[in-house]
Amino acid sequence: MSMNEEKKEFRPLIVAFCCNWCSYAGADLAGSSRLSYPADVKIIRVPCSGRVNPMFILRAFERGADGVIICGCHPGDCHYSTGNYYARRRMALLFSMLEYMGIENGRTRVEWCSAAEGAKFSKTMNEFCEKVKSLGENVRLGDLRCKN
Amino acid sequence: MQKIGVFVCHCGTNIAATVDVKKVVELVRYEPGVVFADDYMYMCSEAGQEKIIEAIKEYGLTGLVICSCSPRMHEKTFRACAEKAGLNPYMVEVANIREQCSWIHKDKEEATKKAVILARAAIAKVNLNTPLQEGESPVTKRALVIGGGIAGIQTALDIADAGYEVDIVEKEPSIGGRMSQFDKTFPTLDCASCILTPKMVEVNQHPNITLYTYSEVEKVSGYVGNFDVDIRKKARSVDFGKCTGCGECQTKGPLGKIGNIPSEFDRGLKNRPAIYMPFAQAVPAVPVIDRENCTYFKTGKCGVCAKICPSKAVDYEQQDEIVTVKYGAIVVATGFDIINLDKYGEYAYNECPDVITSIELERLMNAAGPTGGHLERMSDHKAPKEIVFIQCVGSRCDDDKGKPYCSKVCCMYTAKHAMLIKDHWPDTNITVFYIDVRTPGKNFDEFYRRAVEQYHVNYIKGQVGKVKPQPDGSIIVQAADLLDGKQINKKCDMVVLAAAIEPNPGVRKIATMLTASIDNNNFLTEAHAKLRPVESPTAGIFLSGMAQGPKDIPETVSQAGAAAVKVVGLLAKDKLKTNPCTAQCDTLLCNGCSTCANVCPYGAITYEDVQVNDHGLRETRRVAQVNVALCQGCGACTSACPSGAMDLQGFSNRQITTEVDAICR
Amino acid sequence: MQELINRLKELIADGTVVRAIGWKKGDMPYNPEPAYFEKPEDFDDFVYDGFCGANLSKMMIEASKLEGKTAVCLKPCDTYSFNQLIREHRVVRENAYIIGVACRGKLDIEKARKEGIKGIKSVTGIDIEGDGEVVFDTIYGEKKMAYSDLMLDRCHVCKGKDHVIFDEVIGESKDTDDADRFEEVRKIEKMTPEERFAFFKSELSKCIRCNACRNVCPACSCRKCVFDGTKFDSQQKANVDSFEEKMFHIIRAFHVAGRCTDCGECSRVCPEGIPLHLFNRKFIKDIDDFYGEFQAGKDPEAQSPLTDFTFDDLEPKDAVGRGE
Amino acid sequence: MTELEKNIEIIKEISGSDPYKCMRCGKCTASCPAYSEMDIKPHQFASYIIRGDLEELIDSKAAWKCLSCFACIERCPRDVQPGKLVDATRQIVARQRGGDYLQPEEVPELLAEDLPQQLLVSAFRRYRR
Repeated sequence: MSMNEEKKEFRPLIVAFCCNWCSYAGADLAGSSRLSYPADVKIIRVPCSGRVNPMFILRAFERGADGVIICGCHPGDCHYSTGNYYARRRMALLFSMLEYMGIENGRTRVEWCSAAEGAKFSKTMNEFCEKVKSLGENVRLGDLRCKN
Repeated sequence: MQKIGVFVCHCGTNIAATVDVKKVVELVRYEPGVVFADDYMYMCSEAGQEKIIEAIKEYGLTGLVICSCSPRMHEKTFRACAEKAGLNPYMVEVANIREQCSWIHKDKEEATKKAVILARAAIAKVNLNTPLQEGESPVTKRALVIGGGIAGIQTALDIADAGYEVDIVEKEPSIGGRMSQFDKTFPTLDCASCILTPKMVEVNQHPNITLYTYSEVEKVSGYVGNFDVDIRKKARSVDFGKCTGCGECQTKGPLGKIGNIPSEFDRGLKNRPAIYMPFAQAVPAVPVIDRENCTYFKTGKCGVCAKICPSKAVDYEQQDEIVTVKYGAIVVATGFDIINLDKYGEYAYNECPDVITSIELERLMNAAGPTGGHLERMSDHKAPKEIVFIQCVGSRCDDDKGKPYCSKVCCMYTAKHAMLIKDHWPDTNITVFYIDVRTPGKNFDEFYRRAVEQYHVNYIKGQVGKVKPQPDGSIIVQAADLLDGKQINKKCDMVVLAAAIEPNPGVRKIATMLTASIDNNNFLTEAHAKLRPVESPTAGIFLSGMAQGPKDIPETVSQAGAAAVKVVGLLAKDKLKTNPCTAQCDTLLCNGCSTCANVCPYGAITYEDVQVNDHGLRETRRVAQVNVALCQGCGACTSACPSGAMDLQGFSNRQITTEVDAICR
Repeated sequence: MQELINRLKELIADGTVVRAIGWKKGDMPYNPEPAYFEKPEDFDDFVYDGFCGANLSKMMIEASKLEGKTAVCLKPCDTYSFNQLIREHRVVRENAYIIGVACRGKLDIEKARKEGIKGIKSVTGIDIEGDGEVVFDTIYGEKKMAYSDLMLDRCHVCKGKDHVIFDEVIGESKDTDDADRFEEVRKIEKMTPEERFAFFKSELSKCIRCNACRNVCPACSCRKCVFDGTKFDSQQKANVDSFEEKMFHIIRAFHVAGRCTDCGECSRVCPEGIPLHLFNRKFIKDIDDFYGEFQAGKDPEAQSPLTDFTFDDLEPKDAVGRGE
Repeated sequence: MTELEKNIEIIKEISGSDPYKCMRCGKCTASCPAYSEMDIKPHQFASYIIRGDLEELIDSKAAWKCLSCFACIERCPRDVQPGKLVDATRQIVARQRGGDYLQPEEVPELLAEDLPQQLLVSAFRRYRR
């Protein structure tokens, strides 16, 4: 027991892509409402969830991220009308592929979060962190070696 | 190599209390590209900006990273500051260490560590920033107001008075909205139509205002300053040019003046004929034929109204017409309705005709209403002697039946109703069951106290549990007096429910067309809850009235004026600066596959055959071209492009990749 | 085959086309190569038999830029790729004269090797018209195999014997579809995550980044691949870490998702025998499941599922964990 | 955590309701058919639990006079559902007392399918006292 306690707690590295109009503003609202979530989450601002290229997600995993979450406006509310619809299809396919390759599906997530949903943003990040934490370090994505 | 200056803001203690600002400065000082790093109490202040300007000049900075509050707050400020010092404003990046760091973390070490990482990501990004130039787009000097209630009317009048053309689209046959249904208005008890009708007439006569009644917005495209809107003018079946508004058609139809269709305006308390004006003061004073209920349209027989019309204005052949108009700005003033009470069985609204909503009461007390202003029970047409008002019916509910918010106006209109009833019929007893009485506002609490002190209205704290209609026609209201600690079974003969208000259900569709964001309760979201309350986050879209949130008439009128000023401020400009963060195509990489054009929401991508010199290979290629005036910078094309030819300025693939790398370092 | 040669010569002779794209004999009887044919004597080496599996549609990208029309021999499945290339404006329809060539399934020499057939001197029974066994004359004597046992896996899940675009068809094709296209994908989906991971790890470990899959793929037609460009700092270089092959294959499959016709060339050419089609086919299956059945290249007018949407599309969270 | 705090947590857990959401509207009390018998009124349950006056709740008549009619649960606009708090209080008492009055195997025979389960369990607790 004491051994375990001394062992350093695993802190996941989580990259969050947030669209400028809804979810980044939602994150701001979470901030101004002092609704905390773990410091493990680092947000990258993008204009729209449709801007999130699958390359970015894989890049994050390549560089050691343990989880990647994409947040956008709710369907129907995209600032650019349709960006989140395309993002939704892209991510559905990409996540399904990662799962197919044996990657834990809890490491990827898409959440729609409006500018008014600071509480939801915070809750989502807490949940996602907890989930990724329970999955542990991202060994598989880092270790799907091409040379044995 | 960039020469980057990093400025870390304390924001008083907002940041400094949780982030070791000095440590952040020390740790980012040696990041690639950084030549200067410093901290200051308030970076956004005059003095803070002065510090930045000095550093730019002294160190010849080519890029800035400001570690402060959200870029949504002060990115503009710092960009302007950079520009003052001769630096391209787009060489500035903001690391959000307040909303995303100091405000949500408690552990100082952890927050400091995160602040450093966020700063590093911003520094890495600035290293790849390039100077961008804003473009210009023209402004169509005409505004559209969606909704012709008091909010839309006031907004339109204010814009029109400022000298700009404005169109109102109203889906009902007449403008006037909810306010035209009211009897009197609080807190001064003016008659609603006495103060509204002149405004309606003014709208109709104003040379700068065009009215589209019985019309709906069908399609919206374009962007701030340059919207293209399709308006469907539903067939009125009455020729506008010929109709004199004499009203003959409404009086001599198959059922005479009575009609057999529940009047929407009178909330179904009265009937109307199929050809009708919603109310006598309707603007325009031109009736419409409700084709769904018209005998002629249903059976092909009748045609009485056409025969009796003295000016031969009835036209059964009229078709819907779609007009496309260009606008520079759009105001949403779609107003409200009250919630459906089907889920509240305990209040017996659907069961008993003498349980009514407050809007129905307005009609029952209105001299032009179904009873000619005589308050009577709908069941037996007797005057009620004991009336119970129930507050918060569906408001402040955290269940799946009602709305979580306070509807704001019910406390005041209930006091108004109570006093008006007591004024006219002093022997009526009135009991109000309330949870809280909320009367903030000028002369508001005095107004409510008057109901208690002068009119002896009986206010009881305690929500009603059940409304039980009795076989003898009376109603028993079961409630508890929480302050006196007793349960009450109050016998009465009329119950008035203060049903929660909700945004007009049609607003969702309109918001989607406008790409204006909307909250969980279908109220339109403001660009900033405090500082930009009449603007939508979507540029060129403005908010007026209840569509934005519950409010009373004085507030609605103030907000309508504020929205008008914002619109005028936009229309007064000849050109708008356009966002330079637009997509760009690398013609050497482009395959010409059209994938990007398929996902572009603005039709900003076209294809052209161009001559290229690809490392010595000269050929003609079909490549994508971006119209920067149309491109809004969403970047959908960049993620659709398989070859990476499409990129977004300001959020380029390399910039985002490098941010990812910096965070995952 | 002779009818095909005669027709091609005729088309060149009467000026309909300037050249033809077909197959010529390779160094071994089982590896013919794609080639251009212009002069009558070029056709001496022309071959079209069961081993001519290569999808020639991609060659039309470059051929489209040449002066005059080019005749191109396309098998039924290749015509889907050609349609897709038309949709993407990568080939010029007017510059191609499409000869739909007959097909009764294409052969996989690896299948013979697995049966222990080595030292092959010549092969018979692989003609397009025939229907007998395949006979290998090897230095160890004569070996026989049923034609269907020697077929590429992809031919067992053939899209059909009809050409979806052509100017003329020569010969009669046969249906070879006798297996479930998504069987392999389903098998993997049913594995535990650990098993799936182990499977792909062992397969991708073989990748040598030779780019054969990319070069042969008719959908991978970018002038410059993102993995060769500088836009994502992802240009081909010594791998920083082991992740890059995996990233390459996921992204490659993703970039062709909704555009891949499932021609199977990637797996056919992979020198390491990695079943690369399993990535593409997974995307095809998901697209079918999520957004309705879609066959790229069937209709050049159809919108690709990734550039399309509906309001009620499946949420990404519901796209995963479906097997749980 | 004190015993008291623990019990309050247990009440929240059993009832699944959050007493802090109560806005003191009194709709539960207005609806209560056992009003006159209840020494602590339904709307007061939330405040008793917030204050930590658990002893008083346990010793109250109200905890056992509640008919489990569900009117308050049905009508509560804040999803506090005082009836569930009452039932959770009973359960605390039952747990404190320990011992089984009914063997689990006996239960199915006593079940009537059209009765809500919670009503049934509440009734068991109520009438065996």
